This record gives sequence, C-alpha cells and structure tokens, in this order.
Amino acid sequence: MSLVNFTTREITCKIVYYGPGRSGKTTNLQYVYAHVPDDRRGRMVSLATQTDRTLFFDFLPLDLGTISGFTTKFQLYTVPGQVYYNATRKLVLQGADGIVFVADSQVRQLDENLESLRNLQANVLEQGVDIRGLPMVLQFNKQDLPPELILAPGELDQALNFRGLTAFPADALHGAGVFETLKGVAAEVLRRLSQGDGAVRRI
Amino acid sequence: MSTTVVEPWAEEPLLRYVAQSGARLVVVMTPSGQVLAQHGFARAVDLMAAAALGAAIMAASGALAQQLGERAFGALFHAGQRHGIHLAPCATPRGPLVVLTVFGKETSIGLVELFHEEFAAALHRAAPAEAVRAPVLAADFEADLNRSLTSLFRR
Amino acid sequence: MDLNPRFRFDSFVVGASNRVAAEAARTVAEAPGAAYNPLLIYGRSGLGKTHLLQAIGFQVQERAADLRLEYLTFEAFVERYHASLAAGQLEPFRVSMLETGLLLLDDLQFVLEHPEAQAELLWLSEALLGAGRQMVVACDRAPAAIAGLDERLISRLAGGLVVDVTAPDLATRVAILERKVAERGAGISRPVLETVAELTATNVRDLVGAVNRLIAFQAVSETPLTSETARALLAGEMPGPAPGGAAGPDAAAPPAPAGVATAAAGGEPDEFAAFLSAVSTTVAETVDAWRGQVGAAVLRWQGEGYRTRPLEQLLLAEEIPDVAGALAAYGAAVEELRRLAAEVAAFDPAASGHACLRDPEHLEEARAFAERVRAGVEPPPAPARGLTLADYVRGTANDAAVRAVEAVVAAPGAAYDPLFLTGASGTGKTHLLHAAGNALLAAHPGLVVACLSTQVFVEELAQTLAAGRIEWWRSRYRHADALLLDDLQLLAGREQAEQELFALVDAFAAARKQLVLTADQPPGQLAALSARLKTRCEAGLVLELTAPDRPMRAELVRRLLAARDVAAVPDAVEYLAGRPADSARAVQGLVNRALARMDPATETLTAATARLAVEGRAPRPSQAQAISAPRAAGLDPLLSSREKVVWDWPDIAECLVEEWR
Amino acid sequence: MSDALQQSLDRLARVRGMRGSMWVAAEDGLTVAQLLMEGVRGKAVAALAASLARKVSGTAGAVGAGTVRFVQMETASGTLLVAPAPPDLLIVALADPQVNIGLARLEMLRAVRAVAR
Repeated sequence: MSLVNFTTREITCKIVYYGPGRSGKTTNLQYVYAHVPDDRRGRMVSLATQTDRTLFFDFLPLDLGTISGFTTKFQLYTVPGQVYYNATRKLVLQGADGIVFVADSQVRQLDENLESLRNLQANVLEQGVDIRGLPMVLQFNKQDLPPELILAPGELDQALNFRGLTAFPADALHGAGVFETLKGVAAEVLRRLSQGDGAVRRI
Repeated sequence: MSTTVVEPWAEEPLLRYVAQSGARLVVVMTPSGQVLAQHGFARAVDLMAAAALGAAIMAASGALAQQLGERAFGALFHAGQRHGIHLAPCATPRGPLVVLTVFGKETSIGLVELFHEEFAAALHRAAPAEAVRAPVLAADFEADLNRSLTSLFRR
Repeated sequence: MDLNPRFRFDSFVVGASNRVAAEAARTVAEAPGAAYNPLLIYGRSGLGKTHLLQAIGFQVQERAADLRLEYLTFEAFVERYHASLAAGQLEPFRVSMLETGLLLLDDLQFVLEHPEAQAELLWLSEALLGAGRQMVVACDRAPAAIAGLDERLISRLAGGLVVDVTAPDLATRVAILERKVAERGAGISRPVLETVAELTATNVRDLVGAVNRLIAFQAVSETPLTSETARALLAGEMPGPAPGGAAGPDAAAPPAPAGVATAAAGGEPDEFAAFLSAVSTTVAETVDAWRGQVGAAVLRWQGEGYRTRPLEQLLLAEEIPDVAGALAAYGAAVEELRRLAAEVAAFDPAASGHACLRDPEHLEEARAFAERVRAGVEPPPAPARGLTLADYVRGTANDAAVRAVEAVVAAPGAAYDPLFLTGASGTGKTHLLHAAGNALLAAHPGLVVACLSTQVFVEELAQTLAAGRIEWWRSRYRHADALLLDDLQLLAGREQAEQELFALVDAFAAARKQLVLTADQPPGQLAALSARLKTRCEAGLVLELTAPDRPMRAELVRRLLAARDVAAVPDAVEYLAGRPADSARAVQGLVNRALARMDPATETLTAATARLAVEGRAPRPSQAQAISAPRAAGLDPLLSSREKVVWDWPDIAECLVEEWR
Repeated sequence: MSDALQQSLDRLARVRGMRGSMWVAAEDGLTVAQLLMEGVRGKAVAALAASLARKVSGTAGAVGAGTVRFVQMETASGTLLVAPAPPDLLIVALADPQVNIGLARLEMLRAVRAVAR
C-alpha cells in the first residue's frame, strides 16, 4: 500500500490490529468508531461469525481531513485471532503499514500472546517483509481486570516486548489507551516514512 | 477419496451430490467455517484452510451485498484453468450452511449448479430439527471448531 | 534564507500602530535604493516587522527578478560569516555578499551576542550603501538603545529612515483576526472574534495562535463556537483530554471530559481532537521535514562559499519538490565545480577563486573558464629528442656525471636534487643534460620535463614580463615535474631572471622535484648567481666534466666515423685520438677535417690521409660541406656547436626592455 | 448476436409439438438463450444436454466418426434434439413424441449455419 502520494497529495495508512483470539482487537475498533465524528469515519465493516468472532476482518476507514495540504486517511483492520483462521489472517496482513499487537493481559493468556507473536512473525516473513522494518506498537489490553488475574505492564513488557517497542496499557472496553495506541502507531508509521527513504515513497 | 461427516444425516445426500455433480472436493460447513461434512480432503490442515477461506469469502460477499442493499447473493462461481469453484449457501432447519464445491473439467458449472440445488434440498430434508446447537461459549469457540475437525479425520 | 510566501503587502493588516512603517516599506519596495536607504524598522517582537521585510523582498523580486535579494537574520549572517571563515572561503563570501541588490537584515538585536561580526556588518553596509544598494533592517528596539553597538554602525544604519511599529489597537486586532480566519476558510462569528481580540495579549503572533486553537476546536465540535466557549478555551485550560497512556486500573469509568463543549452526539470529541492534533503535528513534521533538509543544505553550501539560489527556489515551491533529486543534482554540480577549481588552481592559483566557479547554476560558464585557463598553458620546452644517453660517449672524464644522471633518472627528486654539472664548454654538458631529460621522459611517461638553456629562459621571461602574464609563466614552469637548465653562467646581469629562477628552484626543492643545472664553472665561482641561489645549487651534488682522455677520444672518433659510415683503419683512429683535444667538440672538429679530404663512400681513412688533412694546409671545403661542417677549429667552439648557436636572434628591443625596467 | 439467437428459437418454436428450445454454452452447460413453455426445467435441460453432447462427441471421436452434427433422443414422453454449433454453442430442442422431426432438424441446422457465420 503506498503511504504518501505526492502527485495526488494523499497519505493513506493501513494499520492492522493483530493478536490472539478475544484479546480486544475488534473492541479497539468499536471504541474508535464510537468516538469519531460521523463525517470523519466510514461505515465499519465486520466480517464476523454469529458468535461475533472475527472471521475475516473488521474494517474501519478514518478520514483525518487535510493536514499540511495532504488528505490523510487511515484504514484500521483487525484480524481473526483464532489459530483456526490463520489462512484468512495472512490475507489481512498484506500491505500493512503499521501493526498494533493487542496482547491479552490475563495471566492464563500469556502463551496465546507468545504464540500469536510468533504467528505474526511467520506470516509477515511469508510475505517477504522484514518484521524489524515494520512500524509496530504493543497494547496491553484488559488492564481493568482485577490485578490478581492479570500481569502488570512491566511484566508483560518483559515477557512480550523483545524489540523494545512502545507499549500502551489499555482498557479497550472502556476506551482507556485506545486513542493513545492509535496515536502511537500513527507516529511510528509517519516517522518511519520520513527517516526511511528521505524522498518519501513516490508513486 | 474419502467422504466423512460429523453428523450421519449429511452423509447420504453428500455421496449422491458427489456422484451426480462429479465434484472433486466438497465441504459442507457453518458460516463460521466449522466443517460438518467433507469429501476429497486427505489432511485436516487443507480442510481447515479451505473452510476458513470459504467462510471468509461468503462473509465478504455478504458484506458487499449489504453495501449494495442486496439481501444475499446466491451462488458464487470462480472459473479456473483446471478447476472451477462453486460456493453457495443453503438454508437448513439446523441453521444456514455453506457448501464449497471444487470441480474439474470432467463436469460443468451447469451440472454442479443443477445438482447443488438438489443437494441443498436434500440437506434441508435430512437435517434433524432437534435442539438448535447450544450457543458456543466464547471460551471454547475454537475448541468447538477443532472438535469437528478431529471427528472428521479420526475414523 | 527563504521568503515565506504568506508574508506579502496585501496580507499585512495596516492599522494606526503600523501605518507609517507600512508606507515606508511600500515606497522602498517600489524604488529600492532611491528613497529611504537604509530603512530601519524597530518594535517589540510579533508586531509584523518580519512580515514587512519579506513583503518588501517579495514585491522587489516580482518587479526586478534579476536583482539579487538576500533575506537574513543577523544570526544567519553570523553563521555564514563563521562558516566561510572556517572553510577559508572568506573572499568568496564577501564577493557574493557584495553582489546583493537588496539586503533584508532581521533581528539586528542579536548583534549583542556576536560583537566580532559587527565589523564585518559595518564593512558590508558601507560597501552596499556606497554602491547605492537598498538595505532594510529590523530590530526589536531602537538602534541607539542597543548597548555596545559600534557608533559608526549606529550612524550608518540610522542614516536613512527609522520607523517604529507599536502594538495593534482593538480595531486592528479584530481586523487581523478576521483576515486570519478568512485565510483559513473557517467560519467564526464576529462577536467571538471581538472577545478574542479583547482577551489576547497585544502582539500579532499570539492572535494567530489563538485563532488556530479556535479553528482546530471548531473543526471537531458540532455546535458553532460561542463567545463563552472561546473565552474558556483561551482562558488557558483546554477541555481535559482522555487520560493518556498511564491509564491504570482506576480508569474504569469513561472520563467525564472537564471543561466545556462536550459534543452531543458520538461521545467525547476531545479524545479524537487530541488524537487529530497529535497526528497533524507528526504529518506536518514528516511532510515538511524536507524543508528543514533543504534549509540545512543551503546554510552548508553558502558556508562553503557557493551560491545556493537553486536550493532557495526549492523552498518557495508550493508543491513538495523532489528533494533528494534536487540535493543530489546540486551536490554533483558543486563536486564538478570543486574539480574544475582544483584543475584551474594547478595552472593559475589566483583564477581558482573566480566567481563563476562558485555558482552551481552556471556549470557551462565554469567549464568554459577552466578550458580557457587550461589552454593558456603550453608545456615548457622539452629536451631535444636527438640527444640521448645511448649515443653519449662515456669515459673516465664523465663517468661520475653519467652515473649521477642515471641515478636521477631512476628516482627523480630523490637522489641528487639539484644535480649541478660543471665543465669547460664542449665537454658534453648540454648533450648529457638533454640526454638526461629524454631518459627521464622514457623512464616516466607522462612526466613534464622542462629542458632549456638559460638564454631561452631569460628571453621568455622578458617576453612574458612585457605581456604582463608573469603569473601564467610562473605556473607554467611550476607545473613541470623536472627542470633541466643549461649554461647558468648566462644569467650574468639578469637580476630579474635570477630572482625568478631562485623562486622556481625554491619551489622545485620544496616539491622535491628534480633539478639538473649546468654551468661552465662550479656554482661558487659563478658571479651571476646570488648567494642564496649558490647555496641552493650546492645543496645537491656538484660534478665536473673534464676533457675527454685518450681512450674516450678514440671511442668518440670511432662513433663519429661510424655515424658517417666511413671505414677507417685502426691506426688512423689512433692518430686522431692522439691529437690534443680538450673537448668532445674538438675531437669532432678533427674528424670532420680528416673526412673533408676524402669521399667517405669509396675510400677508407688511413693514418696518412688523416695526418695530411689535420697537419697539412686545410683544403678549401666544398660549398655543401661548408654548411654542414663546422668552420675551421680556430673559431670559438661556442659558435660552432649546434646546440649553442641561437638560430633566431631575438628582437633587440625585448632585451632592452629588460634593462630599462 | 442475441436477437439472431432469439429469432432462430422463434422459428423453431413454430414447429408443431415443440415444447421448448434453447441455446446452451457447450462448455459450461449454462443457458445462453431460451424459449420454454411452462413446466420445462430449463437449467436441467441445458446442463444435461451439454453433458450429453460432450459424451456423444467423445464417443464419436473415439470411434473416429468425426464431429457430431445432430443428436436425436427419443423417449417415451418426448424427444430431445441437440445440434452443436461450434465452437462453443449448442441448440437444444425439447418436443412431444409426434413432433415433425425433419422440419425441426432442418430449422436447427439452418440456425446452426446462421450462427456459424
């Protein structure tokens, strides 16, 4: 996906919310959808099962208007978390400009988090993309649960944050940390853009 | 080529459908990709991918239909070099199902379409209407998906 | 520095507080240099001084595009001054500054921090004002109020018109707000603007800041802004954003947004507003990052004394230009300029500072200039090809010298530098010198070897002095890799030539380039040389070529006869070798006389005919032989040697010129 | 093209006893154009006719009899007539047992020639 198109003066970012099943990826999008003025968001498409498990992806287009002369659009995707749906998960990753890894802070979900991180690495590699070059942030979700059930951000950081990414504790259900995470990944994506190839990818 | 089913009532209609339509692969699944019956798959992994992708395609085209204000699409047909794919929903008392059919040059989409209608009608008749399946609890949703897989390949 | 396209006269809101300054600026823009020169505008920061300065720049640029305009803050001026000092390019920096048609100098008050740059500014302003170039200066206080400012600079800068700008009154402030809101295409009612005008501090920059916040807020909240919301907004506390990253467990309930204007529909807009502004700043930084890049490049290249107009144009582009491409192209152009400058410097050091070598925009000009300089220099005179080491007769008389020459040829500049050969005329010094030159050329192809007699050296010098191209002449010889100079004794009385030669010898010694000199006496006894040149000559190796001994003379005779393919009886050779001859040339004379009496093709030379020819009455040489054969031995050998005779007498006048100087 | 097909079906329908006529894509067995009376399951006829045609031409090829020009299948309750129109069309007719076969065959072959140009 092209990031900045200088001829049509457009910036489009594809942000994919990745993570183990039921870690709150779709919840993130639903909170964003609920808190963005109507004129700034498109319809949210949710390809889910009857039991609201994401089957293929949820999709939320955001239009941030004109910034410094550039029409800026964000496209937020979530992937199905279940291992079962790995085939469709891979498809959603194609052309992602930035990744939000939504980790489930619950202690009993630590293995699923690790498994999902490995799965992300494998799927990204399969597309010939070097994960180190991919802008990414971590979100330690469900921090609102009682402390004995969850790991503190510090512990999660130790367990999951191998690449020293920025991490945001959050409670997506009630919205805490949702926009901060989005702000964080947007900054990473745009910063990578200016460092990356200086001349900014041209179409 | 083995034909296995999770629930026995589906076996007889599936066998007739495979014979009539000359299909190479058939998957009968729920819209969430849970497989109820299959024909032609040797490995669970291939079946899982096919089921997930088939369900995803149905979901995607369903969403597209919504955008266009259509109720739902009938059958989807992809013509390939060596294979054709036929993907169509079919309503049963047990809830909506999705049938994925892969066929080669030895048959034609016309025949597959024709016999799919008969197969859908047969499934509708054969499906027991007894208690609609217990709603799958969030926690064991994945377990439920995998259970059907193991039963398909255990025999 | 670049001009901000938004700062123009038509976007400058004129009010009672700045009417005079605006008028003065407009007149200066219409006729730079004619009315108030220099124009000095002072007043507290944020009141539109920079706006006026750049507006003048813009209008002048539109009217007279070719007039070279320079907008600089004093700090930028100092930075450029220091950079050029560091890069040793002060001269080009001054030259480029002098070409400025209109100098717009902002923030003069920073002169306090850089007193050393005052002198430079004084020099520049005197030069520019002297040349009638327009200067406009902005400062945050009256010049007299700047402590420690040099008196002459104050009088110079205050010499034109001094005007001040004061804080805009209420009416002007509202007008400014309306203009800004209109510019941004946002709809904010007049009463709201009035409240803002009352509230905000008095300078324009704060007003614009307030407007931006209003517009940003208006963009996200559904209900149009009212005076109250504006008052609250500007009273300093923004509506509390959703708690940031550190949302601990206590963030259970969604944060009720503090402050005002919770939009009715769609939950709290503040979170999105905060997100939107954060992303906006990141995008702005990223997208505009290129402007910083180009700005840095401009400063760097100007510091190194190069013109940066093509890069400055980039900054004005509305469209985001292809930055990397432009910078790369500019860099390549500078690289070529550097190469050309280095090349030119080799030929003519002074020319390498030429302006056209400083302007990447006109590469053709620079290339043509370099070509012209390169063409101006022919290589110095080369050794005579005919005289080679091979046919040089070696013997005890010159063995040491020849071995020294071979050492020199093997390692020019390393062994004996300079090598000084002395010996009576005709002992083969010249032949050996040219032979050494040719051997050097053979051993080191591409080497530039200058080999000439002092006679030619002196004449050339006279000509170049007359033509005033002494610099070019000097670099021509300095460019040579080895200098072989014959008959140094001819320098006698040529004081100018002696000085030039010393400078050349000095340069060659410094550059460890090979020098081979010859004279008929050792350096010590040469009256022509100054003491310092004598020491230089003695610094290397001084060798004497003595008269050829008997075996050498025999060998010489055999060589000469063979050269003329004359068969000769051995005792004829012995006889000729036995004759007294103090130099190779004398032996040559004997042989020629011997051959004169016989027809070389048919007869063989016998001792008898040789004796008859040498001792008997010299037969009258036939017309043909006279021309080729040297005249009877009695004449001064100098005249009879082919190398020594000057075939074209220089115009007497030129020599006189030198004497009369 | 389509109205040419439709006209050929109209002419064929005028033959007495004809219950339905259609153009079928030989490869897919899908209907291209049709003129059917009530109660005729067009989709089934098209698919089966195409399948039949493919099998018959397979057999003809196997016995080296060259390309098939016309297939006639008489059954107790009716007659199925199929005429391939290379490269990828078939014209199919469904009629009562006592239909005038000759006339129907003539019309179908004329239709095939019209389409072939």
